[in-house]
Amino acid sequence: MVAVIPMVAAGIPLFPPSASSVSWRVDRLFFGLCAFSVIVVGIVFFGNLYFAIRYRNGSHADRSNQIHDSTPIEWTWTIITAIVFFGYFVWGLQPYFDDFRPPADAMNIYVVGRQWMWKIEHPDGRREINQLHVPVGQSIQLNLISQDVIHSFGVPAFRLKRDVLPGRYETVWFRPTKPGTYHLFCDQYCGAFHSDMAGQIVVMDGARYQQWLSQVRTSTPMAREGSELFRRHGCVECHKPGGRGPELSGLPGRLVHLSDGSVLIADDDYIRESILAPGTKLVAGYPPIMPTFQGQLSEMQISELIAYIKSLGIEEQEVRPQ
Amino acid sequence: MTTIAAGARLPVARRSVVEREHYLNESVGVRSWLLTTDHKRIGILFLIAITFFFVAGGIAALLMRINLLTPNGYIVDPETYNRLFSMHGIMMVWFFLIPSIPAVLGNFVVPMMIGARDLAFPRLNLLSWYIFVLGGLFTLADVVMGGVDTGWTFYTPFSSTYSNSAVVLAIVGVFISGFSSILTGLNFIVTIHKMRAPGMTWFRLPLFIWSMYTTAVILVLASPVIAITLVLVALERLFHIGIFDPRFGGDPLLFQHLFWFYSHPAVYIMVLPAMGVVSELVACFSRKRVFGYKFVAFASISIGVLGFLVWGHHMFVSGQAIYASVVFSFLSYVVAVPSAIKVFNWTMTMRKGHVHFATPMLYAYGFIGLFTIGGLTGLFLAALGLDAHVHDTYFVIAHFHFIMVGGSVMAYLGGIHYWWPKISGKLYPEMWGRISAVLIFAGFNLTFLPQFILGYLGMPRRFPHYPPEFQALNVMSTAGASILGLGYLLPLLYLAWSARYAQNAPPNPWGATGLEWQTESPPPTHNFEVTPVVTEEPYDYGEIEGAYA
Amino acid sequence: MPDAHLAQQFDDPAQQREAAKLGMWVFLMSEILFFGGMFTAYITYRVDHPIAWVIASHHLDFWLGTTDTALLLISSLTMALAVHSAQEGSRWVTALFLTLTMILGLLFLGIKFFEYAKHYGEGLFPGFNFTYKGPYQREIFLFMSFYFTMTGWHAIHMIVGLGLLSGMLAITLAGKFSKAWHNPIVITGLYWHFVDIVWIFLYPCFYLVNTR
Amino acid sequence: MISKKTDIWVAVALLVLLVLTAWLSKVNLGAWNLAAAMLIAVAKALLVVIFFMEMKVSPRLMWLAAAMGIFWLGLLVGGVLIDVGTRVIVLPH
Repeated sequence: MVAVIPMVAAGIPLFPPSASSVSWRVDRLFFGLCAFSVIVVGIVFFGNLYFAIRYRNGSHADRSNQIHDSTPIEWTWTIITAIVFFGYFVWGLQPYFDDFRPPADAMNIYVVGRQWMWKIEHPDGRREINQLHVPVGQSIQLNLISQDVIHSFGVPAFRLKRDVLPGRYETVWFRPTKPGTYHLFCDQYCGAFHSDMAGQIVVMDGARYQQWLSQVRTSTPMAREGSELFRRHGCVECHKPGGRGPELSGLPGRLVHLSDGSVLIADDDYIRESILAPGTKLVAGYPPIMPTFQGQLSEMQISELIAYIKSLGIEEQEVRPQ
Repeated sequence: MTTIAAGARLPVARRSVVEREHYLNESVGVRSWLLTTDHKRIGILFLIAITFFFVAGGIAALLMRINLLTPNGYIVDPETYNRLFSMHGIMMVWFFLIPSIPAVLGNFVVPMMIGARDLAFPRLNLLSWYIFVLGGLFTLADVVMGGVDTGWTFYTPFSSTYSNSAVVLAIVGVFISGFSSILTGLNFIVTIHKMRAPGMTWFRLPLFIWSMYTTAVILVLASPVIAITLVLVALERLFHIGIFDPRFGGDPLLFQHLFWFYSHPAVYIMVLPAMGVVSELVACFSRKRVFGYKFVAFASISIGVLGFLVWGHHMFVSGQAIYASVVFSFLSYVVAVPSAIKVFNWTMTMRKGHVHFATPMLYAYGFIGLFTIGGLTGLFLAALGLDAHVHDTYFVIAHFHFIMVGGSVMAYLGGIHYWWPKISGKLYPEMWGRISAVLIFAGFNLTFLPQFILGYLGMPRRFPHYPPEFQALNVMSTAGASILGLGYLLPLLYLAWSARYAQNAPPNPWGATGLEWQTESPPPTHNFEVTPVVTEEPYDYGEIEGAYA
Repeated sequence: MPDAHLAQQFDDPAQQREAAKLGMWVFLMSEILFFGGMFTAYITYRVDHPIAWVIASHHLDFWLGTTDTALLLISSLTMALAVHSAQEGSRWVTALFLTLTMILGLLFLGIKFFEYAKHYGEGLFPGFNFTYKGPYQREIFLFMSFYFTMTGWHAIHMIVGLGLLSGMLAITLAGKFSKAWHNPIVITGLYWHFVDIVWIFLYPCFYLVNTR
Repeated sequence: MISKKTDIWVAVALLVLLVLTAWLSKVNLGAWNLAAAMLIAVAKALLVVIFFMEMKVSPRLMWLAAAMGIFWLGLLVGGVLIDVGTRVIVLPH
């Protein structure tokens, strides 16, 4: 185990942060089961090793009165195992029941999971995407529902996980105890960008939370969502300064020279058409490598992308999720 | 009965005998193989078929592990990665693990162990192989048509409505292979009930037969449920009949109930035969009767029955009612007890025995060690509070790979090496066998131990991209996977080599008890010249000083 | 001269007959679970939508369902009598009862496909022609999906059964069966009775849904 | 062996049960309708199994096979009902 020390020093995490009111109880149960496992593996390992060495073929150990059956021995280790297992079963119940009974003072937050994005809505109507800002010490009740397939709202730091079902609300609660930024994962496989559905839970102490509440200007939500889609679907890889795709900032209303020599003024329909069928009106001087997004983007998403592209031209210092 | 020591120090007695007629050379040519009704030949046909799928599934696994070298995917984009893990799952579960021990070793050895000339329905046995191959062809067709991206679990509503990959082809492949399982199970149940040699009472049966009987019962009772469930998903995809569709008031959990009602007993279909093989190996290589024969036998039966009561532990966090989760959690702890009993009994068997460290015994040790860890981590997942944290993370991946790869595949390889002299009539090179066993054990641990840590850190399963801080552990796991891949390649090579060039094997190279060792290696087509009569207890090694190895 | 029909792996005809019957019973075990999966889904939805199920059930023709059940019960009788006469070795009586069983089976399927056509016409065929607009539209869609799936699979099993019966009829007419060797008919009989039992449970589940 | 006469009587009993269950479904017995329909269906199934499938004269093994099939179906339905039956559904408003 000597190799572990440099690993830890090199910043390889070995244990998740413990940041919710329940997490220390789950960790205690985890270490309790680890202790039991070490004991059993120890018994089995050293038992096998000892018998293997002592009674290896050719050794002159005493092999008189071999016993083949011993009902008392069998029943003792059966009953002991059963009792210990029952103990761990009961111990396992307690953290689970905590999850199911949210305290009365919990702040209700609605989470809508949809293919490859978490839409989170605060009680005061503020909406966030893949981000949840919460004050430390405040109990939060999450009402989870999905718009399409089954997702799963998982926050390892809070030892929290609950599947998000289409057509039915699931409620789970947690109380963050340590400020910081923690991973939010989608834990139930939900399609192509299942792993991109990750986000952050930002736990802030009272003062910073109030400051966050006042300071953040809710930008035009459509553009905000559009920027998210722009990043998620990989448009940013090509359509960035010096990228393989044409520059998009300030595109609406600009003259565009097409590869077939014709010229047109870029408007919403042109943007929409080149998202769905990129080959039809190709910009001169660019290879036809853009994939079609037919069927991957809903109408609303396309209009959000268009709103985002429009907002690109006007104010550069848009507040983007980091 | 003199036992000739196997391994390098054997006095070379290359018999220049006129080739004795046995099941391999009795009739030659492709037709004789493709139309055989001999359970031994069908076992070999299954061996060839599942080895192909093992290699294919293994390649998919290696590609996945290479892709996880860097946080943002190293060689494949997310869609391809999703198809890789789906194919890895489907091929390994249905086309390698489930048929591995029952259809290969079971087909070959069960009739010989109980003194029968063949299985009860030989033609059904051949039909089972053809159905398996047909199902395999559909799965390969699915790969050609772009693969399926729903994972081997086919969760609805993603698989039935939102996935736009070749889901129906994959479902047809698995549906067809389900009937191959039912036919094999049916054959074993009837053979073990009706065709035992005179004197072979139930408590004189080798423990391998007990576990094969339990597995056969599970195969027959569980496979039809997955067949109908997948048919409903296919109907939903093709005709939108709304059974699993939440928009029509469909219950999203209903699929999970029907799926896991099959899939948890399926994991016992994979591990019970492995336990049977290990009981044989431990008894033979300790030259001693298995400790607590009746307890081990009834432990198999109780695992088979209790295995059907625990499927809800896959759905603790998926919105199952609290009361149901408590019941399933309790039953999951109850089903763990018989497995613990078996491990203790194997350990006690070695006490006061003559332990030999031949390759099969190394695989048995590997099984006992890794299965114990796998079983114990199952207790973590069965604890309700803990499952909320580790469900659907790499902790689960490490848990079931410890039991499937560390347990079933190790025991399968142990069984293949143990019965290889009987199957091929040749002795495999002992040194290479031990090297590959140790290599597989080392590679396996390096691959899956880091995944326990990753799992508790919260890294979800089926993630092509992951946060950067998990990279180091993933690199270690990929390193282990490459060693494991190499380790699996070795037996493929030297066993194939041995089938042609190695020394001829005597009837009983290991000095084992059991009817299959009382006939020639390789055995004649009808297994026994005269049906043996069984008079004494199984594993009666008595006080013979093991002159072997 | 060993019995011509005794397979080489068996020791005597009794063992072969018992093995064949046990084999069929084990196969029927798996068939119980196969239909069991659908019944479980049916029960789940009946627990979820009790009232809708009652209303949806009124769209099915009660009298056609009852006559179907009667036909299948009588076909079970003729099948049992066919097995008996096969055991007694009388060739023509067996052929007669086998034919009767097949006729009753075909009648059953005739009524069933007539019902399917009727529901298709009424626009109650989910997936193909579902134009029903009215209360509980979603639940009726589900009920009809179950109706077509479960009775459809039952019909497929009936068709397989008719295939087996025609095979048995051919062998009987060719005089191959005798008092000593008639296993295949017994096995076909077991299969046919099982298909009848599945219908015995399908009938109340779909046609007799009247209260919670 | 089960005689042909018994078979015919069993068939008559089955038809009587069919008429009974058909008639009972028209009578409003409240929750008992479901129970009655199921009981009669089980009775008909048992008649077919015991007499037509000659379970009466078959060895215990066949009984075990049939009983295991039904018992496992009970496990499946029972397990699912533990969840479905005790679920508190919060429907989206």
